[in-house]
Amino acid sequence: MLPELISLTGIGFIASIGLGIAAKRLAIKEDPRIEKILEALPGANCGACGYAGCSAFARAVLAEEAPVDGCLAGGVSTGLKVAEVLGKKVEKTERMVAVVACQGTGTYTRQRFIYQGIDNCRAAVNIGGGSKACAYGCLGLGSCQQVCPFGAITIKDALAVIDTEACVGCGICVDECPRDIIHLVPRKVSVQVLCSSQETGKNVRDFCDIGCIGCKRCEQACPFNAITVKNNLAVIDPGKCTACGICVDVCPQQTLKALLPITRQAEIDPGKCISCGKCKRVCPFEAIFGSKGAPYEILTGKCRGCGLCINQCEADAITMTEVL
Amino acid sequence: MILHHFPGGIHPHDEKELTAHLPIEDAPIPSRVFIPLSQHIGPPAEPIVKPGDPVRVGDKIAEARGFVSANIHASVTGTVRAIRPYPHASGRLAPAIEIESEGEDQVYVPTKDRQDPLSLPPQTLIPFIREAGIVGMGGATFPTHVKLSPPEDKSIHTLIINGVECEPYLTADHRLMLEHTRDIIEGIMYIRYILNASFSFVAIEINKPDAIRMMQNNISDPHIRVISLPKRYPQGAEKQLIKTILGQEVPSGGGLPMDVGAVVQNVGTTFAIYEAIRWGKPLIERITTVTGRGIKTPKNLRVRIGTPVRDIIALCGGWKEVPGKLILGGPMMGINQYDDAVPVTKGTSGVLLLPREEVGEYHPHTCVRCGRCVTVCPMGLLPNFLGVFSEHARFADAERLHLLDCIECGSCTYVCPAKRPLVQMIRYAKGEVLRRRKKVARQ
Amino acid sequence: MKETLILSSSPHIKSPETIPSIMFQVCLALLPAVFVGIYSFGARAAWIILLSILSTLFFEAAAQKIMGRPIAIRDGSACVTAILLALNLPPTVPWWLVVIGSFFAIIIGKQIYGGLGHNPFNPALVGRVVLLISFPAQMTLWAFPSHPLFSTVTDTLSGATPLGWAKTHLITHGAIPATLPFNIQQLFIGQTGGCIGEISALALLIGAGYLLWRKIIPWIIPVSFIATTFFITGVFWMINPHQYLNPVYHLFSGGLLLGAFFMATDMVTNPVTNLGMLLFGIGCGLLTAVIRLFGGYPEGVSFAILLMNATTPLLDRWTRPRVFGEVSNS
Amino acid sequence: MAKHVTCWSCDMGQYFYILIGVLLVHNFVFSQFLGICPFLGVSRRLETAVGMGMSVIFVVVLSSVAAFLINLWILIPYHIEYLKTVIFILVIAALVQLVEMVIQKTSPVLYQALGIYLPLITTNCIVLGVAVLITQKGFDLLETTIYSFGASAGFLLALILFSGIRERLELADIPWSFRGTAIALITAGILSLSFMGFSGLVK
Repeated sequence: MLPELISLTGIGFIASIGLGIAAKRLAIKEDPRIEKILEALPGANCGACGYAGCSAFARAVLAEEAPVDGCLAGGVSTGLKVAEVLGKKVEKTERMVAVVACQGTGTYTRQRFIYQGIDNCRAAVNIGGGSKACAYGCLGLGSCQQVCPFGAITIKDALAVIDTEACVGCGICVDECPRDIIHLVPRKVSVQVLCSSQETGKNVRDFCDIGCIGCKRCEQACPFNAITVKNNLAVIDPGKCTACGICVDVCPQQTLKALLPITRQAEIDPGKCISCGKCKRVCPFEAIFGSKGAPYEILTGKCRGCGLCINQCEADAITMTEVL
Repeated sequence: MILHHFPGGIHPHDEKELTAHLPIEDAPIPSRVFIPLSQHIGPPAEPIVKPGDPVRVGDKIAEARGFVSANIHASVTGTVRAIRPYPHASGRLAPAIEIESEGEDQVYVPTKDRQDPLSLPPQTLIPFIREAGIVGMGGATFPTHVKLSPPEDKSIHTLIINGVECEPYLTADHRLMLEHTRDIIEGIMYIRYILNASFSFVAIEINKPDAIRMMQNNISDPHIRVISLPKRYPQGAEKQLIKTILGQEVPSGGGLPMDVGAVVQNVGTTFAIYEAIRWGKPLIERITTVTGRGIKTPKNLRVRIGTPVRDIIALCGGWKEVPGKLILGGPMMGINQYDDAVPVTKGTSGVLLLPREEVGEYHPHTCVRCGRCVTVCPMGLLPNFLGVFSEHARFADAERLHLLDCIECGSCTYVCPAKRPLVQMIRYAKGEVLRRRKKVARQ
Repeated sequence: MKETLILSSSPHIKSPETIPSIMFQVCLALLPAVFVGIYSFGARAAWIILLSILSTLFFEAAAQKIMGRPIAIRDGSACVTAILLALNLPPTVPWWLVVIGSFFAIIIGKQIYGGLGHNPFNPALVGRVVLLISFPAQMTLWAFPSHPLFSTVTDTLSGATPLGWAKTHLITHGAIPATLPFNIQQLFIGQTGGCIGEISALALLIGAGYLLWRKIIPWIIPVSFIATTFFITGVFWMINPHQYLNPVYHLFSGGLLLGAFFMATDMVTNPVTNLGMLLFGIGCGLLTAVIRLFGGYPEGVSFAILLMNATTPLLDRWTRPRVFGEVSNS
Repeated sequence: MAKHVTCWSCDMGQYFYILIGVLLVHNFVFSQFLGICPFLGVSRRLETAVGMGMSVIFVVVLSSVAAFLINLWILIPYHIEYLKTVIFILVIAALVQLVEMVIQKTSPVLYQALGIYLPLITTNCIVLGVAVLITQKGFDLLETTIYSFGASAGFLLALILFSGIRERLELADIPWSFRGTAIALITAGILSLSFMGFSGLVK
């Protein structure tokens, strides 16, 4: 019994002393918080933050080179977690989403030649400027799809389509697109011009069935003056747009599309309503009904939350609510 | 003379019998020319005419902008109609000067007659070349006056006149050497004089024995030697040509021929230099070979710069078969076009029409690692790995394999049994590497 | 409307050589060996080769179908694998062995890696080695050639290959036999026991000559492979001719020629650089000689090539050719 | 069991056989199937594979020698061989800790590359396997050193070969269901088959 005890404890003792000395002599300081930050990050190593992977970003955050909410993939929640590790506060960042400003699928847009080469937009654009007849259109060979770390992009009928749910707004595709037709926009209800062509309307009609022809109907129809046509292309001022969707209805080419389903709706407080009827007159969607003498009401199915009625109401009886 | 050996190379069928025996014909003056402002490496020239201006053939209509740039001259007499974006050989729209010509019969009348340019100081000859807007006419379109003004610290001992014309199908240089032998030799004397080069070589591939004979018979100067080179593509590439003749390799990673004391000039450029110095003639026309099995009657033509290819095709009888590819330049390095409105430029050595049946097939396979591309690469690269790395966006790995040294000669793609578009993959990877570098530099 | 043109990156002309044309020519070059095999071993050999081709094509098509990829059995690579596998089997093997072999060759050896071009190991050899290790009894049941064409093999005996015979003798008697059962001439034309395709050196050399002439295979690998084996076996033969076989005997017996010309040269699994190929060949030769001379197996070609297949990525990495202009001349 | 050999060349031959035997014929990874975990884990890149292999060589040789000495001086004299496993593991664990600290101090790059695999050496069965085998086979000190070096060099060889193939597989179009460890195991299987060609090389 004794030899066993002595040998086991003896060897253990010697080893522990050796290791203890080594630990002292060879000690390396590493911030334990790096590990904690790494845990908070999504770990996709997408590089959207501008650093080589999550680990590098964690180090940069610690060194105060990168903001705590610098992780675009993780969004606000990750930023909060990282801030918690460091005991900092985080300013709220707006969640972005990528939009392809082109709808020129193979069905809608013609080809000007037969392309033989690799499936890569950046390579293809150097061969005769790309085979799509529109010099502004999506080449549809999937360079953005290949670089998207979140699998949010698919190519359908020679057109890049972004899954708004999967997209985190990292912007890698924006950088990759040789046509520069992918944009980052705030992730909220808005109307987008899904065309980038600056060709004249006649030319656009020649090669594309769905492109902006610069007809200015949207410009005239917009009650908020949010749309201007520049270089034969409609441009929406996001500050003015209320996503009412009137322009979407008037566009003859179906170029304008709403980004997300409408989530806002007006509500009339029957107690405050003075029954003046101004709101009903201004509503472009006939979503308000009622007659003088009684409080007006909103037709839930028709209201698009444009907010025109709010400005008209003298009694402050109308408010916007989020419906989900 | 001992010839040195460059690695790799291929032996495609040279197809020159279509046009090699045909004398150069003058193409008729087109009704309209579209002269691109960008016909050279470097920034486009600055137009100095406006719509409505009358111009005479040989008038300067656009001025070089920046150091590496070249003047542009009117190739016909007529009226400037517009300066507007027009199809360009690069495949995109690029600004061009549109001139409506008046009259069919327009001959360029020499403005100068310098009987003995060699009596002038050598440096005074360079402005004549710059004024004439001469660029490398083998296809590289590098402004010639820049190439002939090496920095002080580089001494040039060897001038190589490139009459190799290793691209299949093309015979423009071949015909030029046969029909303007004395003029080219005169041009060689001028260039040699400018560079103060001790040795001059005229390099011609063995498949042009008549041109070799013609040159040999007409050269009296013992310092100019005609060298017949074995037939191997890309024998006419600058670096490979220097290696073959001098045995020296232009350094990898951005080295230039002048680093080994050599300057290479194409015979077409040499002829243009002769005309510029002797007669003061600007570069308004060039010899181009219209060939391929897609054209009815192949020809060697002297065409005015800016002539739409459409006119040239019509002149040669039009398409013979179902159109496949329309290529400006040779089949190995030429750029193909989707629009036959594109005009001839200073670098258009050929107009090649290939029928659909020759080029319609495109079924690339994954790399089977046969190694044929490695064997034929004249730069000693590993194109198979470069291609695979490009496919997988592993650009740093590709760069480590000397991606940027690729001269895009196309030998690898020619031999690939899997029919992989290796040149395109490599070119794409190159672009990405440079883009990333720029991005890093910006940060 | 004009006719639409085709646009691609340069170059615009391509050599006529394609993967199917290469594979077809390899099959063509194997025909002499196939004929000798059928001539020597009768209808059974023909049946094995046919079965191998059928089952290989079936597995290839089935795998591609299951993976949802285009069915590419027409590229001929499966056919080459099938013939090579069959030529590497003894003429006595039962039919199910052939099917198992082709399953491992195509599915495990190739399709699982993504198909032609991605497999790190020669598929035919994967199939053969699996069979050799899993079914040693069936894989070493040899037959002497019984010449009447299209007869069925009846007389089978164990250890009838020249190399196997010598090795058995060496183990039991401590020396190789003084008189060998076959002379060099018999080995050369194929009057010997062995796998269907390996018996006739002449037939293999005819096929190899064709491939070398058409530049389908590089000469470096077979030459360095054979030369190394010849050299090493020669050295040991000179040291002790009682214990080690004559190098010429080594050269013409067993699968050396078949392996060196047709399997080590499988382009997917060997290096792409010249130096790499040289080292690859030398490595194959060295391992073959070591296994033949000292190992437990009488024949080492298959193992040697498979082992060297494993080194291919490293050889490619370490033997990059000098890039033009890389060495500073100053 | 001590050996009494006088012939120098026979001696060398003996050592050579031990080395070749454990390096190729009885390669720990390919024919004894030990150390598969780090073999699969650290063979993605050639550089890390070499680093891992080298540290394994270091640890194995060191721990085998230590095990040999402990066996000779402590376990045998006191007849406590049955404690072999426990004591060897103790020694190995301590040694690996030491190596880890040394690497972390001397080569941060290597440390980053090896990452979580360094502690894995502790549980690398090769280390304990070699230590146990040398006591079973009755090697002397020199034989122990050679055997342990051969065993770990065989591990390095396997890692290097395998990492080369895996770097290539990374660019291969492998069917979705076989990516990663699946294809690695299949490849290892084929490699193992080819290593069987060495069988019989050393009796």
